Amino acid sequence: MEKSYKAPMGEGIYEVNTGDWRIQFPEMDKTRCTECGICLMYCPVNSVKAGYGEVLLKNGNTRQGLVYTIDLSYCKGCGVCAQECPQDAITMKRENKR
Amino acid sequence: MTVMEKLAFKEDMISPGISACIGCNVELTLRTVMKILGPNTVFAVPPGCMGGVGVVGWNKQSGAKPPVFFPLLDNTASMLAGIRLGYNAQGRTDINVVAFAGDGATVDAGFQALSGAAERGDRILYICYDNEGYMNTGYQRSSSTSKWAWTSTTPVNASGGGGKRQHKKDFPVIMAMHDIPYMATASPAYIPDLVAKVEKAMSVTEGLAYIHIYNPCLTGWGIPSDQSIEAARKAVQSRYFPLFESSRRKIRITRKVKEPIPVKAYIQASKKFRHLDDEQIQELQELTDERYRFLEAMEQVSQEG
Amino acid sequence: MSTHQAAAKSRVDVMNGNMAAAWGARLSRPQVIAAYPITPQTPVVEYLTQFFADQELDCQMSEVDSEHTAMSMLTGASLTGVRCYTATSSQGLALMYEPYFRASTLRLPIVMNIVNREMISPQTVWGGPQDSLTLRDAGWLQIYVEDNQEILDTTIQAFKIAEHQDVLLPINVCYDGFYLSHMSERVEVPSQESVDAFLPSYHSDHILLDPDRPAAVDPLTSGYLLMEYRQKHMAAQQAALDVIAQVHDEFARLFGRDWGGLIETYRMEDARYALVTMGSVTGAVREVVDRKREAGVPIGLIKVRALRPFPLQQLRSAMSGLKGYGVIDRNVSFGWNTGILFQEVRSALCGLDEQIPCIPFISGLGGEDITLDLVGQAADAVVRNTAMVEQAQWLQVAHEGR
Amino acid sequence: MKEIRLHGRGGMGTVKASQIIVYANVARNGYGNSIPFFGFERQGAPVTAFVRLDEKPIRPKTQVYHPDCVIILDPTIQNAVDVFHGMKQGGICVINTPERAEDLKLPSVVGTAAAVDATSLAYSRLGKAITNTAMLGAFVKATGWVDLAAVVEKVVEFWGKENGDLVEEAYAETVVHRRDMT
Repeated sequence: MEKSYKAPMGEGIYEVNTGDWRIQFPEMDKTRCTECGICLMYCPVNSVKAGYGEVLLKNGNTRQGLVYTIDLSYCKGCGVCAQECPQDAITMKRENKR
Repeated sequence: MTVMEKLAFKEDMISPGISACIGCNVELTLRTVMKILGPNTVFAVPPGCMGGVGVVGWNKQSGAKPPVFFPLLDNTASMLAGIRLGYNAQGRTDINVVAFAGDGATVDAGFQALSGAAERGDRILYICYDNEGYMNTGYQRSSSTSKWAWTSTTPVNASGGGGKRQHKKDFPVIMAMHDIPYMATASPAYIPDLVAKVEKAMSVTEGLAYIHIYNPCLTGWGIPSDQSIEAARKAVQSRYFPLFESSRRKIRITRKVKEPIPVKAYIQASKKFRHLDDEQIQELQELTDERYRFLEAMEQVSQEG
Repeated sequence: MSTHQAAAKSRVDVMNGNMAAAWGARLSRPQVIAAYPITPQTPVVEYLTQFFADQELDCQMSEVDSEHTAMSMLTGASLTGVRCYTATSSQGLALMYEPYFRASTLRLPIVMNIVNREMISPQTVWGGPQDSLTLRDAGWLQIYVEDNQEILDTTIQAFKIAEHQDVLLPINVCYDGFYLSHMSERVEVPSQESVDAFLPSYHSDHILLDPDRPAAVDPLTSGYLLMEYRQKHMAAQQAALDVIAQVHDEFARLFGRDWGGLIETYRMEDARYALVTMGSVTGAVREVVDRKREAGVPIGLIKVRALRPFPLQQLRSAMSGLKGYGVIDRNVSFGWNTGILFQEVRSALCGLDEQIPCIPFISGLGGEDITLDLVGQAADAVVRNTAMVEQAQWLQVAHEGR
Repeated sequence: MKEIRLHGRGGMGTVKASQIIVYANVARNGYGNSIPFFGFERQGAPVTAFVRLDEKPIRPKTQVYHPDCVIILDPTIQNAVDVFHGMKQGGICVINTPERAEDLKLPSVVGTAAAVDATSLAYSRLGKAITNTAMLGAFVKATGWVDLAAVVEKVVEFWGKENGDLVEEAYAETVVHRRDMT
């Protein structure tokens, strides 16, 4: 049952399924990605996630560091990540669910 | 923790799905700031874009994880000051008491409340996201709107005349001149700088800290969504919106722009300036140069003092 | 504590109404005070800041930039669950309108004395409850008092009424500017100990901003839910009828002073006529009622203390069967050509079977004196009258060339 | 019930004097109210205050229209205000004047005249012409309605011993003249 309040209060998280807004989506090309994190830094909706893992270096070696992936759940498809990526490792693709 | 680790691993304090416009850099700014502030925070979101998109919530649900509320358009600072007093009365001094307010609620209707809180030294952290007008309600002008800009209340006629007839209020300097312990400007294009400034502001224990963030509005200004960060960046690169900070009137430019791009290169990104002729653009260039010179002079005075 | 004990611990002093209000606030131990001075309320702020400077008042004190800020600050403070107090007058209340309304719709039990003063124009600083009466529908409780002792006693009661779990609404204790605010008279000041025994500390859990219990305050809300909150708010106003009476009775038992609760009736037991009043004029009406009684006129007095909530049933039962009444208003209701209290009383009496002849009087605007002579004229007119008079009769002394 | 009206000028402490009369009556377990006439108080402008004293609670909060006693803190105030307006027949007039009480030209309504040169007394003792405390001494002498000791105690509390002494000195100096009412 819905909670009853004497005064206007809100508890629990209200969310909009903004993933449905998307008409294009970002696709990350890991062969170009240097795991710099710019995409995470600028993603307005926090759709870029990070975890520790092996980062492939240009010389073929690897190092431990942050690796980035895109979670499209709430991605609105703005294209900021693709625009800001210094390696041009992200491209915007037409959303095929529409 | 590195900045990237903070951004990657600090909890997102805002609902994962809010109705901000696609690409909105205010949404980015809010999520970033709130990650740094963390859960021991009470924050005010007055009527404006972030209130409108659901950050305070809908019906009986909240749009954020920490306590959040709507102040009135014009009393954000005074409500927060009261919240601080309420916590003081209970001996709870570690809570961040924060405003995340648009320019309308800050430089126009809320100015008296903010100025009063600054003068009294009320211990609050006030963040203004400046998108140069009442962008939530259809792009009406504010005193923070740039000169000559189109807004729905400073319209442009068929022959290209019109636009706002007055210059943008130089609000960061006005706040610095309140002698508050911390004042900074910031930009969503310079996230590490923004994070550092929020952290400095959080550490202020005596008085009010103020951060003024310049957020180009994609919908209201006519900017493609993927240019969200680039537009903000050009405002800084052109010196139109300089990044600086001030503590008790000591001013320091935190990002010196040695070789600025022309203001024209910045304003070309926005449709709201599309009708400007060369003379008007030149006027904006001169104002920009003048304000930057003023800032440099202030910085120099501060260093001498 | 018994009445005897409480009375024994009080002290007798002489003070003006503003000092009585400041003492009422001080004894109630507010945790946050934010106030801005305005004539004739200014001394309240001066007294409280002096108490604070003398370390006799343990609270958070803020000397704010306006009344708008004062009420906004208390709205914020109250949302953290602490007891809050302020006072204002007239234009200050008008400036406060926006956060004033909201303090009630957020259900915040803030206590505010209103030192009643006219609204300009013409330019004036003198008395009249036009300021607070105009805001009677902003959701606050409003009680109007008659003398300085009643200011002090009711201000203490106000906290207990406002913070009652069935009420949780802000409250105004209103008193006439200058006539009470600047009039000095004998006042008994209860001991801190006896007030502490009467008034428990405030704990909020109906609305709260607390990182340990995260929640949003005032999300955007659709109409159906707004209607739900309004219904609850109105129910709380109605519940306050009982609470005001209960708290009043408890206070009377403990401190030995009885102000009548929602309304006070004076010599109404066998009265055929009545004068209805509010505020400081009431004392003069008592005097006139006594004189008329000596002359054999069966007239009594009804003093309305609670204007919000409106004591509908109490008025009906007090006034049923009367042959006539008059209402003395120190204010106007534009568009009705009467005072505001008259409209309220007449509406209440619509529920009676009979129509009682009545006269709306307007007197004492802008701090003009409502003299015993004028009240006497009103009494005489009520006794003579047999009609439902709908146009205000203006009572004033001649002022040729003043 | 006794009703008193005080006439002075802004800066003389007229309103404060009216409050002290009430204090003194409350000190003997009586009641009283003191009501300043609600004008803008400015230095030198005429100021009026009203006092009621009784043994039981006082209900009217109105101005006093028919005083039993008028206290005139500054003799020149008579040029600006009709200080005897509405006075009760046989009332008491307490006046600050260098003239002798029996020589005063007063309307026939006045039954008792009490005179003291409060300005000179205040000036020599305080170095300024603030006459309210001296006139309180004169008022007590003329009426006997409140106790001198209670007045002195309050005056000392507000303004110190010098003013308290002034009350007593003025009390001693005041000449009370009961007028032939034929």
